[in-house]
Amino acid sequence: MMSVVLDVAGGVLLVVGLLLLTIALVGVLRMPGTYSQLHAQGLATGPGVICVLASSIATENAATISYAAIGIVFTVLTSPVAAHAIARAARRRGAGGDPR
Amino acid sequence: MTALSLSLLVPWAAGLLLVVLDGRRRTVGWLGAVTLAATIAVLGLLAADVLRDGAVEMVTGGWPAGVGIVLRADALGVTFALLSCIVLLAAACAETLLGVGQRTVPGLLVLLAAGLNGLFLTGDVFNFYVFFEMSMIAAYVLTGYGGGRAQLRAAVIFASVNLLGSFIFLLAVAGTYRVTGTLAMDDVAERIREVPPNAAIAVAVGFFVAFSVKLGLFPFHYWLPTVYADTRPSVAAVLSGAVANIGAYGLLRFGPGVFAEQIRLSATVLVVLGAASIVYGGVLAVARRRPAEMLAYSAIGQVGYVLVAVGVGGPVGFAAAVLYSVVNALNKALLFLTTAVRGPLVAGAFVVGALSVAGVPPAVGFVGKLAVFRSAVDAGSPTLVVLLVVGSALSLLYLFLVYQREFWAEEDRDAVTDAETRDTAPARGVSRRVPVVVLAVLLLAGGLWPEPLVAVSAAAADVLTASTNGAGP
Amino acid sequence: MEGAEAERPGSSRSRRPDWPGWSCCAAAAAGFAVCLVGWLRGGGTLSLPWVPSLDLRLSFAFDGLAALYSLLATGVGVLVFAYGTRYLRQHLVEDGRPLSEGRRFWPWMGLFAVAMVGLATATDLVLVFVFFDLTAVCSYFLIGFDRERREARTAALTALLVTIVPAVALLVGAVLLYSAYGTFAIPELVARVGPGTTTTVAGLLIAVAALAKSAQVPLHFWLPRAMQAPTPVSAYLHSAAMVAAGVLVLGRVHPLLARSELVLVVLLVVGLTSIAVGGVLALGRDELKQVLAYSTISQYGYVVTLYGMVGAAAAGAAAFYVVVHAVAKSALFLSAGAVTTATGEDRLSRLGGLGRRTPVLAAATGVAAATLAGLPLTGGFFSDELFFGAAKEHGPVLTVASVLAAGLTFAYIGRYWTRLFLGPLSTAPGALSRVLLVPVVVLALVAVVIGIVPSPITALAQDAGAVSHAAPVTLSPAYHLDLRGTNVMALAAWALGGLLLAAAGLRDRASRLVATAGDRLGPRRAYTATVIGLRRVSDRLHDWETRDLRSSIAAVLVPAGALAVGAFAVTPVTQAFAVGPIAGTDWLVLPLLVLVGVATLVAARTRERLGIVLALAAVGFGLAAVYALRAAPDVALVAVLVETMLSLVFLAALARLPGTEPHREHGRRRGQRWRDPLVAAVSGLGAFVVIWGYLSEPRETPSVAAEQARLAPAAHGQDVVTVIVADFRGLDTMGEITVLLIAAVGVATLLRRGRLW
Amino acid sequence: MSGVPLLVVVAALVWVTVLVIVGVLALLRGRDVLQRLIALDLLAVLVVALLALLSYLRDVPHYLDAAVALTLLSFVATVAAARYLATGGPLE
Amino acid sequence: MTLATAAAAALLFGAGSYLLLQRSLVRVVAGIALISQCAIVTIIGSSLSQGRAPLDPAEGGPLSDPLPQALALTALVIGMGTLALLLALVHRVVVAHGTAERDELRDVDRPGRDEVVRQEGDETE
Amino acid sequence: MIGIVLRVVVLAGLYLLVVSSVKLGDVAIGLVLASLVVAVGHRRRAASRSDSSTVRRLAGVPALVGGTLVDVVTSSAEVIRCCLRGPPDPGLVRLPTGPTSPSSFAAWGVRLGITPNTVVVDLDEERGELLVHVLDAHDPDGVRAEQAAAYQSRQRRVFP
Amino acid sequence: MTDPETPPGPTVIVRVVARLLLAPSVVVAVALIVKGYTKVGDGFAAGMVVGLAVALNAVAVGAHRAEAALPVLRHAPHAAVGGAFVALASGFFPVALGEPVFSHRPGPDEEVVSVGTAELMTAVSFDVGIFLLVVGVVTVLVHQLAEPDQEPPT
Ligand code: NA
Ligand code: NA
Repeated sequence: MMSVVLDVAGGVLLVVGLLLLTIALVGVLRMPGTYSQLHAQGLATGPGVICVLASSIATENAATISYAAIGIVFTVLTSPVAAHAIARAARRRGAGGDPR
Repeated sequence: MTALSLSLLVPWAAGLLLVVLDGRRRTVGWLGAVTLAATIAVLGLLAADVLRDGAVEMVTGGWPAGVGIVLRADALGVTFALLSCIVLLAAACAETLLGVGQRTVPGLLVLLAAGLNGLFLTGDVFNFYVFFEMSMIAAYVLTGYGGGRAQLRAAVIFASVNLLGSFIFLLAVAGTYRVTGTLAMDDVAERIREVPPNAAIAVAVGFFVAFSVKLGLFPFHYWLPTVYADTRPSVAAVLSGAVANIGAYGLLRFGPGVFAEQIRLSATVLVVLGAASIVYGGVLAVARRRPAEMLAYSAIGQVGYVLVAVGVGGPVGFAAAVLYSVVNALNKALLFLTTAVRGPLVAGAFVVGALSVAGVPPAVGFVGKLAVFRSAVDAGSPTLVVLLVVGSALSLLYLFLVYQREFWAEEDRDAVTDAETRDTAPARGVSRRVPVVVLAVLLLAGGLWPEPLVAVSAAAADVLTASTNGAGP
Repeated sequence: MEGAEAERPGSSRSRRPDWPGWSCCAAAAAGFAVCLVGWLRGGGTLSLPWVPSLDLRLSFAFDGLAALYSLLATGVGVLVFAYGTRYLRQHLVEDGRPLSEGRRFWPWMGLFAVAMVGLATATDLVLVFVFFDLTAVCSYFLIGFDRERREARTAALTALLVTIVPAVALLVGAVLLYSAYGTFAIPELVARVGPGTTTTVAGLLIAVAALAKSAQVPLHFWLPRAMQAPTPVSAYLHSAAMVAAGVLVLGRVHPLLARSELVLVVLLVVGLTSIAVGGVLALGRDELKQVLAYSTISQYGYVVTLYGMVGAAAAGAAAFYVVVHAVAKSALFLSAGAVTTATGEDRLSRLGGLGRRTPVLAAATGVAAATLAGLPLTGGFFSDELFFGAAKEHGPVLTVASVLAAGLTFAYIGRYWTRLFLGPLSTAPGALSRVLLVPVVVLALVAVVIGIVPSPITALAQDAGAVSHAAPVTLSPAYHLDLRGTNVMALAAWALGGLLLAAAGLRDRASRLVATAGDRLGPRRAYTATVIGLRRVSDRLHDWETRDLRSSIAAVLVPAGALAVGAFAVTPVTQAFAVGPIAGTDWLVLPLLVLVGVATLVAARTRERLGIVLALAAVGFGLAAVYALRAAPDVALVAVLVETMLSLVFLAALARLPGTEPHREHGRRRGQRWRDPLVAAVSGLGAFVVIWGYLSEPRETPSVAAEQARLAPAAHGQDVVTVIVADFRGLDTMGEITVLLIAAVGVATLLRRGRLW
Repeated sequence: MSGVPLLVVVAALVWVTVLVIVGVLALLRGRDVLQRLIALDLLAVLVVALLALLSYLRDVPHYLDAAVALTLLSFVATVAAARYLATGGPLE
Repeated sequence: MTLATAAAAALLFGAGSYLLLQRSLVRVVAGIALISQCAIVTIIGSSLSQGRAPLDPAEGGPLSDPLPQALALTALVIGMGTLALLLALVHRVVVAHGTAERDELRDVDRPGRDEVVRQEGDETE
Repeated sequence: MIGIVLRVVVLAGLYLLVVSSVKLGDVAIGLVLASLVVAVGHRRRAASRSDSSTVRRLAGVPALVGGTLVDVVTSSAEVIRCCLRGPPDPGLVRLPTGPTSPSSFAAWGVRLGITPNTVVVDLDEERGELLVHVLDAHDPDGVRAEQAAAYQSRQRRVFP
Repeated sequence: MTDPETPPGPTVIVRVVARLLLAPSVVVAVALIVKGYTKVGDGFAAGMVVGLAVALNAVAVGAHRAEAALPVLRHAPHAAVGGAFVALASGFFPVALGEPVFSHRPGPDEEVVSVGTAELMTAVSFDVGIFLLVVGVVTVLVHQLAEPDQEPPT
């Protein structure tokens, strides 16, 4: 029972994660300005990849899940920093805004 | 076995220590020299073992050969290791006597010795690559020694071109493993016979290109004159007398030693390339005014003899190749070192070196030339003999042109001295000339009593012919 | 030279005797005595192992030939060295050079004498080569003694090249004989060698070396140039020793040469030509030593001709001739030096009438000249007689030629002596040191003694000829007051010579004609043109060879690609290349490889520096994914880390580079725009052929990796890769981290002068 | 992988690979360096996803080591590049 | 897979070569980097077997060839070291020569040949 | 003190996660290692907070995590919309945080960063101000109010 | 808000996160060594993880300030050389016993003492040496690249 729940949850998380990654990619390709692209990118580097990593629960492999958990923690810490650094560089270069 | 391990350990451990000490201090410089001398002593013991009982072999970790890395000291490897360490010792002494100008030089020289020893004493293809890189990276740094514009330019060119060569070598190593499933040279030599020709030749081409680049053979030589001419004399001595040995040794070890069949098939190509090197290097050296540049082109020409001898093959050819490599390394080391110092003793040393390069007795070079002529006559090619004669005529011409200009007509020379490369006036202290004089005496002694050298090179050639015959049907 | 302790001309110390010179002289005298005793005792042989691996031995034989040349070298050496002690001092003083420069002179003179004796006694071909070259090396430094003068340097270099390069032919000939007969020892070769192509070729090669050394046409031109040397050098090297070394070698290996008709013909032709060319040119020279130099060429032509004739008479005559010529010619050289020292002039045109002022010198020189001309009561008469006798045996052509030759000699040496000592005084001579005079007189006396009592020399020549002829030789020179053939030939020669001496106009015109022709077409011009042309070609090639980094790289890539493609072309292609199976995750690897390819192209095309770094990172991350898909998690992990580090290092280094990337490759010719892509394409193609070639032929089994996987548990590890890295191939890893450390040290060396912190 | 059908994981892998290709297009299309930097960051995330999926597929955790390393440290390069763009030197 | 690996490696090599031929030293370094990647891809491509990651060989079943992986690790590290050194070298060169373009590095302060020949005369004539 | 213990435990846990083992030996090594690392890092810290405050902050963590998770979900939905339709009115908004500690700033940054609808462009530590890019900036005051509320409800207890 | 034109100092966000990641990096690295012999990871990877964490700090606050904040970094050269010697000793100690180099202890048939996952053997000490060396080298590289001498050496 537990296993089925985990499987379903994992499957859903996987699909959602992939969807987020896909949409994010579309967004990066479509968004006009650097800042806006960063929003789209945040969708992938944050929720997207977290979902994919979280889907590891379906494997019921303790080692895999623990690694995925570490990955999630580090992602939460690092992806905002990367986006922030890019945004800041964009501002310095006056290249961040959306072309209107 | 212990001697084999120690020949790696001594320079390795000492080098790691020295490289972080301030090499500009005289003590550190002499420590480096002492380490190199100790390494030579260990290698001497090893050589005695090898000549007495045959090759000394060891597999790392005591694992089966191939699983662990095979280290093997045979006559060929030990000869080159000793040779390189002697050249390094001479350079280290010369630098220390002149005053080391850069912290890391003694340590790098010692680490270079460690890398070269490993390279000459390994029986494993990939391990060869690792030691090759270890030696080369030390050499890259040394090339920039001095830090002047010319040296830095030389270092960039040297590093870029040789890195390219290294990666080509690595590609060939990958191919070796792919087609033979092993990295131990003996097994590779055995299994390569069953490999279809297209694959085997492809791998062999990779090795050949890599070593030719290292050796500066025509037409892979473009990098060489700039580098040898612009770097410091002692570094040029190291590059031409120790580092270039990698190319000669590699050609011998991987050619007849591993790719025996392929080398037989491409004998003509080798001889043609060798002859082209001889003529091209010789002709270009003739009109060079800077001694270092002349020596650089001379180096291109001289390695041609080695290639010709390898191409001719057989016991005589291989022995000649080994002998000539040894002689050439010592010649070049001596001659490059003379460009840093002046005085009548240095002039004498230069003459000895020049005679040796031209193959004129009583310097040892004539033994090398005799060996090469023997192999050419064995090959039965009058053209080749003529080319060799032309080569020695050219070497005589360019060496003595420069000799006269440098040591006889001093007032002519100073007008065009290149201040960039000779960043300090040639040193005049007597003690500073000791390394060149010792090397010159060595060359003379070798010419007067060549038996040890000839015997060793014959033993080294035996190693190769044995593997060639072993590889035959 | 450091001038600190240099002796200045006129200083009190300059009165000190020239110890090095005198000790050379004493040594030569001792050597002469030893050689004499040795010869009288019947000689002997000595053979020691030298290089057993190459079958080289230190084989010496003190036979007749050795005795003759050793006695000559030491005997003439005594006199020349004695002369030199005085001459050199005066020479240096005149040039305003410190006397200490004499230190560069005597060692070479002494060594030269030793080398000459060694050459005379050596009976191993390689040993002969060694001494042969040793004499050349000594002569180089002696000719170039006045090294501040460009002419001296040029002369030294020419002599070195023209004698040493042909000497290589001797070595090649020796090697050729060795490969055919298995020995370098001349006696054994003489026993073993039969006629044949090898013999002919080897003989020709050895002859080339010998003829060049003996200054025979067409390799004679170094000798007149070598007159730049101080007079004692000329008197020694260019009459009795160095030049004699060539004919010595001919005499030594003559039994081998005699086995080839072709070699003998060559010797005859060269010898006769040299007689003629040397003689005619000597007729017109103005400089004293030049006359003598051309005379030497001509005179050794006699000897070479004799060796070309074969036979007991010729062999003996050659030996006899060498002795007599050496005595006379060294006397003449010494006298020329004395004249120049006394007058400060070295040209016939500015000299004359010295006979009355220096009667002793004139007389002694006259005896020497007469010896050369073959007049009775001098040794020359007998040497000519033997020459004529040998020529007579070989038919009318040689008979006529020998007479013409002797006539020529009579003429030019007559011109020389008469111009110098007769007629009105041109330049008054200063005082002449006795040390400069005595050796000339002694040599003249020797010539006269030989002319009266030829038997000792005859005995010596017989012994020497026996070696060359490989059979006993009997000579019986004597005065016969009858009209036998040799006497008639001598008379004819003198008459001819007298005629030439009288007909100054014809003589000079002929000489000038030959000289001009020689200058235009001669070997000297060819030599000079060759050297100049060589240097021009060298410069041209050097200019063409742009040795920047780009060409250096292209010079690796293009030949490498060509070799690879060539190897591809010569090996079978059918079924040699495999597409390879694609299974499982390979399908994911393919698109990733496409990604890597695209990123690679971006890296190649991007102009912006950061863009390059980003593209490289994309390549790296893409490849890390590939490694993961190929089941290499360890590699994937390290690849990710290394790629990150490299990006960082790249950025840090880029941050400090000035300027931006060039947007276009400016200033390049149109053809060059395609060069880089073309070279890249060639090398890429080569890499493709090579890599695909070997990837298509995987080794089936066994591979060491399987063995490693089997043994990994024994090494207490589960991750085979780590076990390999830390245990099986730990030595590789040790090397690898050493590379890393050296790289850090190198970076420190470059950026912070080697301080790691 | 025990529960989620293998097919789903394989399909996911294929999909992520497709996304990687698109990511490269983004890298190519980027108008300026910043946008390429964003694309590269995205690419790193896609590789993380790929490695995770590979681990699920093979049911071993090994490939997640590289993924964790990527999440932990690959942004060092991004931050450094951004600082390079902002100040000209990542280490000052 | 053989062909694909070879093609990718060759592309890396070719592009690397192209960069090596460029004037900018930065691109030269990039070229070396690409060529080192080519070598590593080829090493991994030289694996003689495909299967599980070579962890715990006792488990049974086909294993991916561990040896090329170990070689690739070593090569990666060596490549990183050499590239770092090369970058530092380029940096120094640029500081010393004041340019990142190597064409301008040619022939540092050397007398032209004509000048040399004029002073020389000729030792051989 | 609790803070230190907490840190040690977290690090030891991380170690155990990475080695994927809870063997006694591993736990021991993990604890020793974590203590060592914390000790080396701690030596330079200034006064650490009191235990009671640490407990109080810990109690706020679930709210922070949960709330942020909710934020992530809702903001993701917004960003998805924008990705597919284009951003309505993107722009920069100044967000006052008040003078606050570095760790609080970092928490702000991470919290805003992990929700995809906000990008922290720049910040001013002295004035306590963040410059944030949002996709819909037609009502900057609304954005400010929203973020202030989020700060109050989730972050303030943990990172004041 | 800082003016875009003024050179920005390190951002507090980057600074704090970089600092925060340091300890976990060390822990992860040690874990990589410990499990290296059985699972993914080895001394090199471990060293790179720590090295990159150090580099991240240098990027976040500038190399100079990072080194001031972490005085341990000053020992990077010692770590590099010491690590090299540890590795060299681990590989070459068998020379003293007359055995081939890299004959690790415990040998093939001997028992290994383990503490949890960690195995006590010279192969692992070799890895530790590599770890130290890599950390040292990376730190030194960052230090060098951060402030090179600009004037040419004489
Ligand atoms: Na965000
Ligand atoms: Na591992």
